[in-house]
Amino acid sequence: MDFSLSEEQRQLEETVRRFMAKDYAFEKRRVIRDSAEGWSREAWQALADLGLLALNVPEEYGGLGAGPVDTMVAMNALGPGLLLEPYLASAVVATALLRECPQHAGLMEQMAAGECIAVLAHDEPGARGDPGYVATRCRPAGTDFQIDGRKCVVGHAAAADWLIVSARGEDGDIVLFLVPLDTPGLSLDGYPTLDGTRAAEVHLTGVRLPETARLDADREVLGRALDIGLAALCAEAVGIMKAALDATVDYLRTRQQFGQPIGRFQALQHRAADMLMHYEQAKSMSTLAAMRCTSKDARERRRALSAAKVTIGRAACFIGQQAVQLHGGMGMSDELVVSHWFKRLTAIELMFGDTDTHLQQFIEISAQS
Amino acid sequence: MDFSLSEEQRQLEETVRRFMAKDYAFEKRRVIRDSAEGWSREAWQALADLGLLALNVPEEYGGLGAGPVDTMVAMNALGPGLLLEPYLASAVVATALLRECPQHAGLMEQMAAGECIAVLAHDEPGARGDPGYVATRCRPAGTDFQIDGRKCVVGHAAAADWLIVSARGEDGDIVLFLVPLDTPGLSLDGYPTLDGTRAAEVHLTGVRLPETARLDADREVLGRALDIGLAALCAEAVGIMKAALDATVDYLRTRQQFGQPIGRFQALQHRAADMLMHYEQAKSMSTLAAMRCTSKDARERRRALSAAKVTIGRAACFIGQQAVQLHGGMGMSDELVVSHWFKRLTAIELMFGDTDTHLQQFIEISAQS
Amino acid sequence: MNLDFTDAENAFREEVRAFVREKLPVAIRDKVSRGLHLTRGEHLQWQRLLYERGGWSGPGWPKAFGGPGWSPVEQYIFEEECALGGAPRLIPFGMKMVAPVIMAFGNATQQARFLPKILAAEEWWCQGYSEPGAGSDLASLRTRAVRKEGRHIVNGQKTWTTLGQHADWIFCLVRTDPEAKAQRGISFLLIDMKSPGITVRPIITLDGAHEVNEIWFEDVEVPAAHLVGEENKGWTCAKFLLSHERSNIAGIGIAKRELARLKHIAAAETKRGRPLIEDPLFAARLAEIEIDLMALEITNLRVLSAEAEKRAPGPEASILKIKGTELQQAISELILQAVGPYALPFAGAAPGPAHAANRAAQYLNLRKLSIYGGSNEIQKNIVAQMILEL
Amino acid sequence: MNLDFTDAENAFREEVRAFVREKLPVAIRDKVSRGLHLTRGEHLQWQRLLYERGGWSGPGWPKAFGGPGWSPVEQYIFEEECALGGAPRLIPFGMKMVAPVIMAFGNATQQARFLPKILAAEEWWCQGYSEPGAGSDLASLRTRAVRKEGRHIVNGQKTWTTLGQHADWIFCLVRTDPEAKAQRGISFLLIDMKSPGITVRPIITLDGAHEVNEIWFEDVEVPAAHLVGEENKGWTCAKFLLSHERSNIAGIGIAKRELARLKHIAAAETKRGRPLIEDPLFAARLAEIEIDLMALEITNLRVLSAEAEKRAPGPEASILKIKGTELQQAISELILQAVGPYALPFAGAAPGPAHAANRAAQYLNLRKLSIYGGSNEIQKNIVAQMILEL
Repeated sequence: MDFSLSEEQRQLEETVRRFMAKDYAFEKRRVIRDSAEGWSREAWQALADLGLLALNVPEEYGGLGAGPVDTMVAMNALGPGLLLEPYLASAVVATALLRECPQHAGLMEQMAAGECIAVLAHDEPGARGDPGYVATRCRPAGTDFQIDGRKCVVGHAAAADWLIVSARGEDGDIVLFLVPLDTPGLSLDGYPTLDGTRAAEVHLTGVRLPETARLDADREVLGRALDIGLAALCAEAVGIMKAALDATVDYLRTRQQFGQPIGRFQALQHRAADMLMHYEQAKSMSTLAAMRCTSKDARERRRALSAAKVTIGRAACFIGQQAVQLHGGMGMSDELVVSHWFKRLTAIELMFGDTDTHLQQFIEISAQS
Repeated sequence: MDFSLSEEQRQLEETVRRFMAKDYAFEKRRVIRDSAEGWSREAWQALADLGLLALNVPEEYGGLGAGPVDTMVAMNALGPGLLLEPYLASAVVATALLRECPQHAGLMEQMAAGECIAVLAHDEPGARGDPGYVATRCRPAGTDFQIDGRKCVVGHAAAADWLIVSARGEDGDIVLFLVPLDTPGLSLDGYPTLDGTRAAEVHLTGVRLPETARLDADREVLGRALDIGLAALCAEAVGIMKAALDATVDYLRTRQQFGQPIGRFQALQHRAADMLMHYEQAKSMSTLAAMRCTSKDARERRRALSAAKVTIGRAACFIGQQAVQLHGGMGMSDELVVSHWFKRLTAIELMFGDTDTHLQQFIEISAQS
Repeated sequence: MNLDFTDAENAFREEVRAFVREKLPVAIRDKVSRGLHLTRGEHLQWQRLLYERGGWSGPGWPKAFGGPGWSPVEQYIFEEECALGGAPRLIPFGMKMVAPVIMAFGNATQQARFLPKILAAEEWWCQGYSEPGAGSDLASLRTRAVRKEGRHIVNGQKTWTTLGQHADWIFCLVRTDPEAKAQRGISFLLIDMKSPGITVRPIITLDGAHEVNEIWFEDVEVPAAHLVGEENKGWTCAKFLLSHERSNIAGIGIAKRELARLKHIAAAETKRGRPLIEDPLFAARLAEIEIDLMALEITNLRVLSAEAEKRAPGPEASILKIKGTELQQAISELILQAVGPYALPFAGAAPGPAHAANRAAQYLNLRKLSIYGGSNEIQKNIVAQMILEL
Repeated sequence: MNLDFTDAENAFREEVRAFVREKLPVAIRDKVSRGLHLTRGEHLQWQRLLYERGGWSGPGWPKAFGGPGWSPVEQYIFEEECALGGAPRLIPFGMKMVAPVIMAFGNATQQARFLPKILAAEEWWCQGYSEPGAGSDLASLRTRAVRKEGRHIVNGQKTWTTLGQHADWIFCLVRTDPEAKAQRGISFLLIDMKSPGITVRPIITLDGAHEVNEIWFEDVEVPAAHLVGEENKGWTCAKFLLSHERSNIAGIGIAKRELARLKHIAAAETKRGRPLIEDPLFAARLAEIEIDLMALEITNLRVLSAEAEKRAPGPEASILKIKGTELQQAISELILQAVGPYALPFAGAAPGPAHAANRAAQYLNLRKLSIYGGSNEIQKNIVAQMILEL
């Protein structure tokens, strides 16, 4: 039993923290958010230069070959700065998928260098967090494949050079394709999302792809990558919760009403204590998620991850809402970062399956023996 | 819209309140509880003399012909004294049943006079609040009926002169029988329950009953009587909750810690406010239950009653637990009435179907259109 | 005891319902149903329609001032039917806040000058209570007014001023005696928003809306005639106002409408191939809210009924505020869950089903309910101290 | 970072598990499993068996005093395995409370006199902290001791003294300087329960049990040798004790055992002809508790691990106390719901299934968890003030 970080992990944490504080301050983020693209190639390149994009790339492909605990550390430290760039989507999820497909080592190397971005386009209307729900169809068309379907709320789709698209083959299996963004028949309908990032509906109409576009990855590989992504998302949430908790406690210490800091009022003290307890439980489960997300025992893995998402979803909701509540009117203002943390936490609750979805998954997995 | 009580209802309330305060004080109740029988014939007679046992008996049978609002008023005022006698069982539920069976007018008159007690023996192991669950069998045996089965946790069974036993006939319908307690084949296995009252397992083995013992009542009539009982139970709970809330607020005002009344601590103030809000919501739903429990529209009636039981179950749990919690160690003591209120509220939660059972019933009834 | 409305009340309900159905402009109803903010013109349009119906724009107003002279129960029915029919919430600052103060404390000139234009929706009012340093703790406010040649010269800052950008007038609590402590030395002023020295700065909230403002006062001159009540006795007006703004505070009508919306969405959305509303866990969460709302409706009617009998209305309104806002927030949260990932598109984007559009913004916006109008924590203090006497 | 126990720790766990399986008397295991109270003899029997195994009756004791010298993680594993194996909770008053105080503040004579008999389960200790007027607010205690001819004469009353009816000794906080304020002027005394002038009066609790007592002191003479630490400096001992009693405060092992019981009951009970555990709503309530317990186990291990590295243990224990007791209470509440109407029979009656017997009494009894050992409200104060520095 050892909960301490290694020296390397501590350095990683410090590196990310320093970068976010120095080069990704809240006002700078606002400028990036309001830009036409909604993200910054410059910031992305900076992340690459720091080696962060290579974190999850295996050493044999020129990466750092780090593990999920390192990812946890990085996501934790990235969280409070509310990064608008597709770190989770490209450097975690897509990388986790591609590293199981050796034929795409070259792409991973480009991604690690910040030269290109890949994003998984998997969710569909009606999926509601069920990773097995895929209605997009794939059928042979000569030596090619033809893909038809729709992917919804694909985060950072417009920022990507490649989409990794899931489709259901004629045999009912899920297959994955690497699709360049400029492929004929592929169109994006982009929009901002509540956390300040961008997403898009992805329409695939008669998209033709060669056999080489098909990834050597099945539903299992996809599931593992999503689980790694979920663990990383949990870690991001924990980082944000900590920041929101700290800011709230700080506000309680300084804001005066009725002649004293409002943090002297016992009801608010107890609320802050409840926030802390939610945070500690969430941190514990994020740690468990990181340790288990690469477990070969699928039952143990899925059970830990669903439990983690439930805990983190609850905590995110409570801490987000209470951070706003305890900041009073200030918590409602767009000017303070606290409302942006709240919005990202709200988005996280709805991503990768919501709290009730994972509660039910936990029940079902637990019932299997 | 009128939430006020009539002059008669106010008098009824005052009568009951005065009786409980004067003749049924907590120490007196303890003596009754610890007696061999666990209830007092003298107190029962006093209730009869006050006319309370005649409340629900129709005027044509010599009763007062009162309605469910009067019953609510009476139960409300009886609640805090934690009456050990079978008022709800005999004077409300059994009376509500029998008054739909004109052939038993004589029995009702005796009950109104306090001369005999009747109690419904309906619940069975496995029923879990489903009033339609009856495994006790009834089959013709010559001109008689033979009854075999088991009824569980029948409150006040040993105090009763008559049991009203439900059984399932060979055609699958539920039938009701009036069974003298000394009928051969009927045996009781009695015990105390957590609220200080007595109950029994009722075993029916080859019980033979004449045709005349069969009540002219079907499942519908039974359901209506149970609904009237449930509304009365809700009113009792509301009366207890009010007492527990008042006692707790009083304790908060007087108990000193850290140099001031503990009621000055904001966290405890807010807890007391939460208790009050639970109480007000419970009182509202108890009122609705009383107004709707005799409604001919079964859907409206069942929906209101299930909603009431959910609200009252939640409130009973919160107010009961918090009354103990805020009394600290004193709340755990058998000596103070507060722990006895808590125990009765706990018992009420488990009776007539628990909170989740009624939540699910509410969902099902609401889904019917 | 009787839980049913009287025949007269039911007839009144039908009358209101018919009016809303016939007169509420479709464009406004549609915006309300989509959770969008109305323009100034749309708000005024609806208020004028109500005004023309016989002073319905002032549901709480006595006939003496041109109102309909409704009982509390009639006001309740009116507001419920407006909400259920998809009408916008009446902007309370003129009609429910400053008007009762002018009726109770204003002189005849003030009543004649201001009340008719409020009722006729000719002048828009906003509220100058909160300050950066004085939110829940109003007594610590610092905007000051100095008397000079028959005028008050006002300097200071108000904040969280809802829809102040539309306002013609603002009513303000200002400190007129800097020596006096806490609630003493405060006066109640009516200030023309066109006065030189007033600056309105928008505050953008987390949902991206411009609903609240900062108002800055720099040597703003206010004629003495616009002081309501006595100088330095403004706290009397303030307390009076705070108790009056609380009618219909539970928002039962709005909660019912939004609950119906939630059911509609949950019936349309699917989970594992079945309507979401049939998912046992979701159905339970929904039923818990529905039951709580049933209870609150009766609790609200009980309070109204006590009010109608001239028994204490007062602090019970805090219970209605807490429970009512919690319910509205809980419904908006469950709507978010029901919509699922299509709740993420923001700022007008609507790539998903129509019912998904704008739901996240609404959820975010409604967090204000437990903060404004006296935070729910303050309301619990009131319940504990005023009702339970702790 | 590594969430797995080391091989050595796993081997240790197996060792404890085997010991409990082999040595725990069946009669005791059975009573624990039925939620019944043990006799004095049964408690001592189990403690002696542990003692004979190599001082395991003092899991937190260093080797120097005859204990096993375990690390915090080993102590955690030991207590978890004892709980899972159905062993009774070790009575903490001697072993976890007074002993660490005597080790830290007692003189050699006191250590030699008292510690061996605590470890060997030859003397039973109880706690004299709470008084009728001093519950959470210990500093206001009024039991006084006057020094006279080399002895302390003690007068006053202690209350909520758990299992005081079994005790040979009581450790007491008493006021030795009536002039001093609050925590000053308090001393820590060891008092022989056979001393003339001591009266033990049972307090019957809501579950019908005799678990706590009032202890009255009337001119009780205590030899000067039984003062621990300096006179009037007892608060130092008291604070030290309060922090030491908090090891294993989360009760993870007990919660796991009771959760398993809950699942067992829910699998045996039926609802609408299906096992209750398959009812979606019940399953959700159970899963919520199970997940919270998973999280708390890791939180507990995180705190232990920080403790082992000599980083702050302290106020984090309050989080474990709050969450741990809430979970145990939630489990007992869900057990009550699972059992259904057969939870009503009381006072030993068991007409229903065996798993139903005594569950209501246990639910009632466990309400104490959020009250004693510093109420959960006090714990939240500690979290807010000591951890969050509010």
